[in-house]
Amino acid sequence: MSAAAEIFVSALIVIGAVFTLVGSWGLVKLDAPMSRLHAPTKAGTLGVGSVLMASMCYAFIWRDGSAHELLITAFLFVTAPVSAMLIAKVAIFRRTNVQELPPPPTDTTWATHDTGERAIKSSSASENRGGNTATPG
Amino acid sequence: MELLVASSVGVLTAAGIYLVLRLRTFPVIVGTALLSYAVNVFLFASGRLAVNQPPVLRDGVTAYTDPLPQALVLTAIVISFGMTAVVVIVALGAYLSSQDDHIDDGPGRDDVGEEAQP
Amino acid sequence: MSHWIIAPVILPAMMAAFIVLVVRFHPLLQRVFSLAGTLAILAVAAGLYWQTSDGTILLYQLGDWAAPFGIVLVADRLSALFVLLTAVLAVPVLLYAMGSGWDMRGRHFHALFQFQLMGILGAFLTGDAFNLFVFFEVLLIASYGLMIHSGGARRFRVGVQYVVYNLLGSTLFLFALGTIYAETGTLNMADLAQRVAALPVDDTAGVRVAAVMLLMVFAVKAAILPLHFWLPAAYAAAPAPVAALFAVMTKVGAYAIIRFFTLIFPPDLAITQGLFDSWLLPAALVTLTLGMLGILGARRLDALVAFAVVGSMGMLMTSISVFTPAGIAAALYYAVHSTLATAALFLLVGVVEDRRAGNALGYDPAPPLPGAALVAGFFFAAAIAMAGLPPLSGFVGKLLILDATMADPRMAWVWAVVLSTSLIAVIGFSRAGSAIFWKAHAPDTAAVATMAEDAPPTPALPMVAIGGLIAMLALVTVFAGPLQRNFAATAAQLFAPGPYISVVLDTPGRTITHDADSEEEAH
Amino acid sequence: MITYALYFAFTAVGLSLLLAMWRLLIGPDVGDRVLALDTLAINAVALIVLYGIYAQTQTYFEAALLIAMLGFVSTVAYARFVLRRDVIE
Amino acid sequence: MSLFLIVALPFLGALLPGLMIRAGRNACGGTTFFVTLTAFAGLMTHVPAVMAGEVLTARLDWVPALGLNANFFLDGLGLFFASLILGIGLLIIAYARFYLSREDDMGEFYTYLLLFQGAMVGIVLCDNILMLLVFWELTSLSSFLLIGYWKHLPEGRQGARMALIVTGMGGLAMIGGMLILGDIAGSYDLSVILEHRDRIQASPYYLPALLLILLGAFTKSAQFPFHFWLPHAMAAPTPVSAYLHSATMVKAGLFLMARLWPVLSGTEAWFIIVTGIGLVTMVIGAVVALFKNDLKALLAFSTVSHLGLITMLLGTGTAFGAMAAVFHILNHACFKAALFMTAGIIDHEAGTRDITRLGGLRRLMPVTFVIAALASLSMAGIPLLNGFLSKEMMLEEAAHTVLFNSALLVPVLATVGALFSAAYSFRYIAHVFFGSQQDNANGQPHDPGFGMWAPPAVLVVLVVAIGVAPFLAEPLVRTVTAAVLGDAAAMPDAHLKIWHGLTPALTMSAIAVTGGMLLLIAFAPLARAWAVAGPPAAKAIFDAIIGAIIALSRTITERLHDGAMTRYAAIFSVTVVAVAGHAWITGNAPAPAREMLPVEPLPLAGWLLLVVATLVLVWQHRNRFLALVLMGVVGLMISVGFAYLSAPDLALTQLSVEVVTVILLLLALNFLPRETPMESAGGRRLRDGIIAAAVGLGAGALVYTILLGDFAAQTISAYHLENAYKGGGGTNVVNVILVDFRGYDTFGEIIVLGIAALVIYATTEALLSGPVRARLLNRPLENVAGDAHPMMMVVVTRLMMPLVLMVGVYIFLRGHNEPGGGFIAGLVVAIAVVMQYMASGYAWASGRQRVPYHGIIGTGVLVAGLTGIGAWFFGAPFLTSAFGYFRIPPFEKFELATAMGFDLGVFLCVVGAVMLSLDSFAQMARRSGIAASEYDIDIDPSRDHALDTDKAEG
Amino acid sequence: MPRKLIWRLFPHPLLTLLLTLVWCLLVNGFSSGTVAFGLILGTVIPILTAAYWPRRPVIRKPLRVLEYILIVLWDIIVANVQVAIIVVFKRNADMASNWVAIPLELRTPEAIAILAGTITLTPGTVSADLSDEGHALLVHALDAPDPDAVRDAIKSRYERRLKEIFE
Ligand code: NA
Ligand code: NA
Repeated sequence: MSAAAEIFVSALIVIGAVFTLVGSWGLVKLDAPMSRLHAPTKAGTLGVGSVLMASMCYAFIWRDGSAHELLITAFLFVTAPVSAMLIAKVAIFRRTNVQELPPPPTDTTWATHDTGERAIKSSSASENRGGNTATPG
Repeated sequence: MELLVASSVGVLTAAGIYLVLRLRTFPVIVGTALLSYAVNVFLFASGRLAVNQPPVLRDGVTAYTDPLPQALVLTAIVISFGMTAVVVIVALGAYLSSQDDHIDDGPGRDDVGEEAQP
Repeated sequence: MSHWIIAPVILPAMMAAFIVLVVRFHPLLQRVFSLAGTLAILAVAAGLYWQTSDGTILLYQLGDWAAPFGIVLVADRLSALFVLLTAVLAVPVLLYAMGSGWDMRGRHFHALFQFQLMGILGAFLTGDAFNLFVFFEVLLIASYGLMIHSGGARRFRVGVQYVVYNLLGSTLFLFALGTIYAETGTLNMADLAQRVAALPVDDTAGVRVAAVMLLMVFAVKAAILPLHFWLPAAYAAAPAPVAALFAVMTKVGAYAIIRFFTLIFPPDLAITQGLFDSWLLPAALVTLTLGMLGILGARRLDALVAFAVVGSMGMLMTSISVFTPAGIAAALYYAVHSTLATAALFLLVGVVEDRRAGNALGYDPAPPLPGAALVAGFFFAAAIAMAGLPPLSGFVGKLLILDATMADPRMAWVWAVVLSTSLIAVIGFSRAGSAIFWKAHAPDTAAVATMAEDAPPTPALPMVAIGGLIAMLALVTVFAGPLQRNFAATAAQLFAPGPYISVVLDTPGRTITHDADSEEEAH
Repeated sequence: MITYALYFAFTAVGLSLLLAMWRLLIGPDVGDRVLALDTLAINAVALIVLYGIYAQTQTYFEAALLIAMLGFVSTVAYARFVLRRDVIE
Repeated sequence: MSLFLIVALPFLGALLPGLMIRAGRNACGGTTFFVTLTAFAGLMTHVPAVMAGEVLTARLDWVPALGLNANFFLDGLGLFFASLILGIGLLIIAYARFYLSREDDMGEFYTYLLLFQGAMVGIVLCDNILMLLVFWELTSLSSFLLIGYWKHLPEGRQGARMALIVTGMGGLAMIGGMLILGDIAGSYDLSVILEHRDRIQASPYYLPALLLILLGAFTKSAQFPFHFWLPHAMAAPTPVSAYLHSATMVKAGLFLMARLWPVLSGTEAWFIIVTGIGLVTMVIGAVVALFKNDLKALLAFSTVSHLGLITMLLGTGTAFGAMAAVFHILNHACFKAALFMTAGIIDHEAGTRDITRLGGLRRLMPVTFVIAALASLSMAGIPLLNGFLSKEMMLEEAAHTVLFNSALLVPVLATVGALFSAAYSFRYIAHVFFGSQQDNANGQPHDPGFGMWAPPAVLVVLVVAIGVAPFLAEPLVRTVTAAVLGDAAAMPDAHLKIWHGLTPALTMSAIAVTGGMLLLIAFAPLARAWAVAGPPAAKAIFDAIIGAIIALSRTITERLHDGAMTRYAAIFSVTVVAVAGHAWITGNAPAPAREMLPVEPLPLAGWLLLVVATLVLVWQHRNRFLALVLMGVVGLMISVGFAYLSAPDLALTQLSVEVVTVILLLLALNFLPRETPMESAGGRRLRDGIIAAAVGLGAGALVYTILLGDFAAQTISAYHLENAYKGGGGTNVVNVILVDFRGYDTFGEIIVLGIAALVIYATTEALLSGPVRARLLNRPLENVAGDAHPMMMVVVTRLMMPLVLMVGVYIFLRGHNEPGGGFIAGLVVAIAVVMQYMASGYAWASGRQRVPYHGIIGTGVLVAGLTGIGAWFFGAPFLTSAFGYFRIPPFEKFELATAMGFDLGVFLCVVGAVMLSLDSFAQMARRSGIAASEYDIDIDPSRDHALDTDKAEG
Repeated sequence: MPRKLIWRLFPHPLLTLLLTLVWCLLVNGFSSGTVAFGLILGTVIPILTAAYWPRRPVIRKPLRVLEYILIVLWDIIVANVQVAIIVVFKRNADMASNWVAIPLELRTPEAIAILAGTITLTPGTVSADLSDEGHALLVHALDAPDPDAVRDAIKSRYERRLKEIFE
């Protein structure tokens, strides 16, 4: 039991470490901005996920158990796509022409490049709908 | 380890001071933020360093890290946060009302914005 | 258990919170509560002063923890004096703010005012070095808000400098406290006194650095050269009542120097010998000179008064830096006097600014001030006091300081600087006063007619407030004898810190009862 | 065995930190820097969790959780700033 | 009448004119007159006693520790001067009633006059030299007000300032002198000091004291080279000139020299200085007076000359000289005050004081002519008038005075002085009352009413009476002289009489009068020569000096305080390093006592990251966004470092604070330039780099030595570790310290935070109510990416916000026992809300938020405070904590501690503060003409789908 | 109406359960007290935050959710290895990065977000942007010589399932 468990936990740790490293390596190695986005958002996530699993298993095997690592894992999995999407939007916004992108099958353009009237109108605060503390006495 | 901490304090302090001596409000604010990092680490170090001895009481543990400097640093962090927030808004006010973010105030930098722009 | 000693801290804090929470939309109620709170503080301060006036040292153990493990408040003669001074100052300043309408020219004046009082009073009362830092920060951050109250480009520009400079000061304070703790393992001031005295002679470098760093922190507050640069522009740009309240803020620095360098690092302590004897007095004299030169060199009345603050702090520090009972006693008298005098001057600046046409605070001719006679009279009185001319308290203070420095080997320097700078101040004040109050345009009738129509009725409350301050100056003058006796006793108490230390450290705190909590083990 | 795995992991994660830092420094665009910072934060989470295993303590769980959470928030803030200039418009 | 009352009466009376002026000018003047009369009468009641040789005293302690007491005494000298002051005061008050015009504020005038009068009486009756200084400076101040009384006259303002500066300077010097004198004598009471002649003259501090006191006396009495203020004081209304600048104030210096004569005179220094200065002053004053065309200027310089004369007499140190001085003080007061009043009458009636424009007034103003002529002739030293008598005594004394080993120097100069004195006196008569009738400005001048000529007439009666019957004045003069001499010298065997025989003095006198007449005859060519070759105007020199001092002050002040914050900060840094470095070097540093922790590779990597990030941040700081990103790295590394060094609470706090800080900075950067331009030159950057390196090195070295050394004694935190659980009910000692042992710190800390938010809010409001508002609303749109509120972000936030709030609650509840607590929880909750803001926009999110942030802050402070106050009801001090363990199924046993209430206050404060700050930034970011989004997601196909469906159905 | 009341009290029954679970994970225990307290919080917090989650979607086939999660997890693990190999061994020049536009049939924001998240988490692809009306998703593929294949894979493997679950 103990040896197998040790191997299992060690493997998880090593896998996690490797994926973490690969994620960061990709970040440095890949030369296209959009490509760089791939490495850390996935490899990194899985890397940390493995480490967290290792921590959990370690706790269940040698201590009184712990599952809260799941929380961090879930957290990372939920947030990583959003981070990636925003960073991708940054890349599109700052680096990419509309022409380089495939046209959207049905609509006019991609949202990041949609700096027309609609984008402005629907996005900024108005005069009279400020915060709840707008004008005290 | 001690050397690492000491040199970090030194580098952060030097960086903070250098930025505080810049001519625009923004780097100065960043400088004060670095200084507060530095001083927080300094204050923390006044209780000496310990690894893997958290200040949380556990059965059978006798060696704890010094909790008092930590409490002091916590207070200091919060206070610096408040101060930073205030200096940010004051600097912003200065910039917005005179269209100039120089921190030095000299002849010719008087109330430019308010008079110039009705 | 008497809770009065903490009232000067809790009362304004709760009052400010209450104002923010409940009456932030009601100007009148804000004023009522703010004034009521301030008057209550005054009453409590008077009570504390009376209680400590027989040499009693009051101790308050926060959280019932004994010193040095918890924080304590200590009211001795010195603390009570400054608490009372602050409260005495706060009332007319607040009245002025209300009467002149300053309090409503921006948001949250009253809350910030109360918080400012809390910070200042807390700093005077605390017996703990780190807690002093906390209250320094409270008073500072409130002062930032008050300084830029109602905004304006000038105030913001100067405000940034004011804030940044004091951030540097606060950072230095933390460095000093870290060093102090690292060297002694304690933060309570009485405990520090004992532990510093017991430090081995072969390990003095750290505590010496801590001592001078603290001195510099307090010197920033007290605006001692070359750490005074934050003050002139900030005080000149601050709204009149705020600048007047700030008159006592510099005294926090002076107070802290007196406290730390009589209690923890007394002048005869071996391990801190030679730290600042050589330069503190010269620095104070240069500060005095520079302040007075500023009075003469200023181009505007607000700058003039701001430099008067610098000068008065130089004078104060001159007396403190000889570190003798007579010097401290003289300094205390001068502190009281200069606080009231500079406050009165700042309020007068406000009146002039509000009433005088044109470049109101410049020395160019302008149409005569409405109600000039009274304003000029008050200015004359306050300027006399500030310049140290008879018959007001400045003269008595100056004599006390000259007398106190008579035994010092550097007496000739002190006297030469004190007396010659007085002359410079006289020249400066007379120039400014005659330019502002005498050198008016021949009033052209049309302008007077329109002014008479346009001018809002000049409110009486500001003049009442200023008159109150002047009257207090007169009282301080008339009762100089009893006051001096009291301050001499205060100085004597400071130079014999045994009772202070034993009251703080020998009073038992709470007894830990949960030790026997049989139901519960730690884990 | 776990100890060796941990040493390996520490080395790898330490290296990852340095790599991410390198990307942060060389950029070239702000997007790369934000991405690098995000990666740094995630690597820091891994590091703290590894340290928790190493030190056999749960004390650092909150730190890891908070770094994960706040790393996300600051990435969003930085990106929003680049995209919209106003972070909370 | 009590001496106190005599001194106090004028001061108390000064309150009346301002009130009485409402009842009319007569009431005002009458009241003032009555006040002075009362004091005068009170003084007179003491005459018999004083003449009998008694000394009356009155004592009142003021600042006994200092020796500053309100002690008064009345002897012959005091009585003499007090009588002069009050007696002439009566005449001046009467005269001024008619002199002042309707435009003048009479109440103000009499107020100042009475203040002055009180101060003068105080000087002469004072028995305490410190108290004397008080009155001394009061005369300077009140004379400042009187000279500047006509505020519209620039000469008045300048003259007032000049008088104040010069006499004020003397007064300040005298403070030093008096303190030294009192220190030597062991008392500040004159009556004591006067008994210590030998001790004082033997003291090494005698000379400094003498010089400082004489500086005071000379400036007040307009002795060369400080004489120049007096003529400029003539801008004052004439009653002031007559009173202050001839009869009383200028005599204060003489009074002081006379008063201190017993202890200060008789030394070589005294003799040379006082006699020499007096002599020079006498001659210069007389010469200049002759060529002045302004009547009052002529009289002013003549006064200077006569004051020099008296000074010279006091300087000789002989009893006879003292007697002559006393007598001349009396005589001069009579004729000079009369002359000033006549000058005022002429000015009043003829509309000018310019002698060249006056002439032939003898016919038009006969009464004035008689008065002026008699007074002038007395001044010239014509027999049968009082001036003659004392001038003879002066010449007699001069004839016997050997200065600088020359027996001729003093007599010759005295004669020259007397000669010019005669010349200008004659000129006053000849060029004003005789000769052709000039334009005389007002056309037909005539004698004034009785009220105006009676006061000088009274004085002239005295002039003649004493001149004819000097024995009348002799008892007074002898009594006064005796008081001056004290025990220092015997009363001289001399008498006041007209004929002393053919003495050298008579010869000198004759030469003077004859020479004076000749000078007047040759006046026209002399005046032309004077105009060409005369000495420069002292005013120009004085103005130049004052101007230079002001310019220097201004230069120093403005150079130093030029608003260069960067230099202020550099000076701060250098000072700190220098002073702390000095303290370090002069102390003893101990040898390292602790073993160092090993350096593991991982911390090394972290350290590398931190250092590199910091250095690159400095290097690249001009790219502000990059700077913030790097700040994020620094903050992250420090947090991880705290975690590594066993400080989980710190790690959590640092981390959350850092994120909120960065968000605040990003919000601010939205309005600021994105780049910092390269402005400072290489040298400047090098300088800053050196300063920064020095400070950094200092800080690093300090912490390194600290880390290598041990605590000298056990730290107080041992107690905290010991008692955190037993006494504070928590196992997280840091948290127990924060909310219990040092809860008071935390109370202050949350207030700092609350204030910060209020300040931010107030600042925003101030900005938005000023001109900035329009600029902000209409600032140009920038090129921003589309899709402000991306769907993914919004959807994830919908899920994350409850989760993060949950984490916040968790961190809050466990803080007491595990890392966490109200502060971090507050930040976490705030960040949850920030996330919502970032996802859906401020307008949409805050529209769903009903709790006012001000309220949250206020509640937080109140909750924390009231939790602390709650202890009062159990008789315990503020913030005394209590805790207990409870068991309510289905929950496990749990702990409730009052500290949690306190922590709740902290939590609320933090949330409120952060939110209010963000709210403020959002207020600023509004733009005009752009409406807020109604939706939380910009692009939402389900919404469009629903709309399409609605349209299709509708 | 009691049903309305229950809806008020438990605006998000699933969220309540999730939060309770999260609480237990945070506390690291599943005792009755923990669960009870978690339930309380899980009830209160959604009420407080209900305003921020308008138009809640209805999950029509809860069981398919599990299936979906398992598929995604498996895809993540398998494809991560592939990406790691690509990153480590493939030269930059040999990579065929491509943009892929994916027309969306999904209309529910939650569903689209899950799809986009899935795309990002599964290796080789990152969701980068939405079209201006929300009817297409822009995806970047790290190494996809054939973009259309990627598009079809995504639509069939993930979007189809999400459509079943949500719409
Ligand atoms: Na700071
Ligand atoms: Na002002």
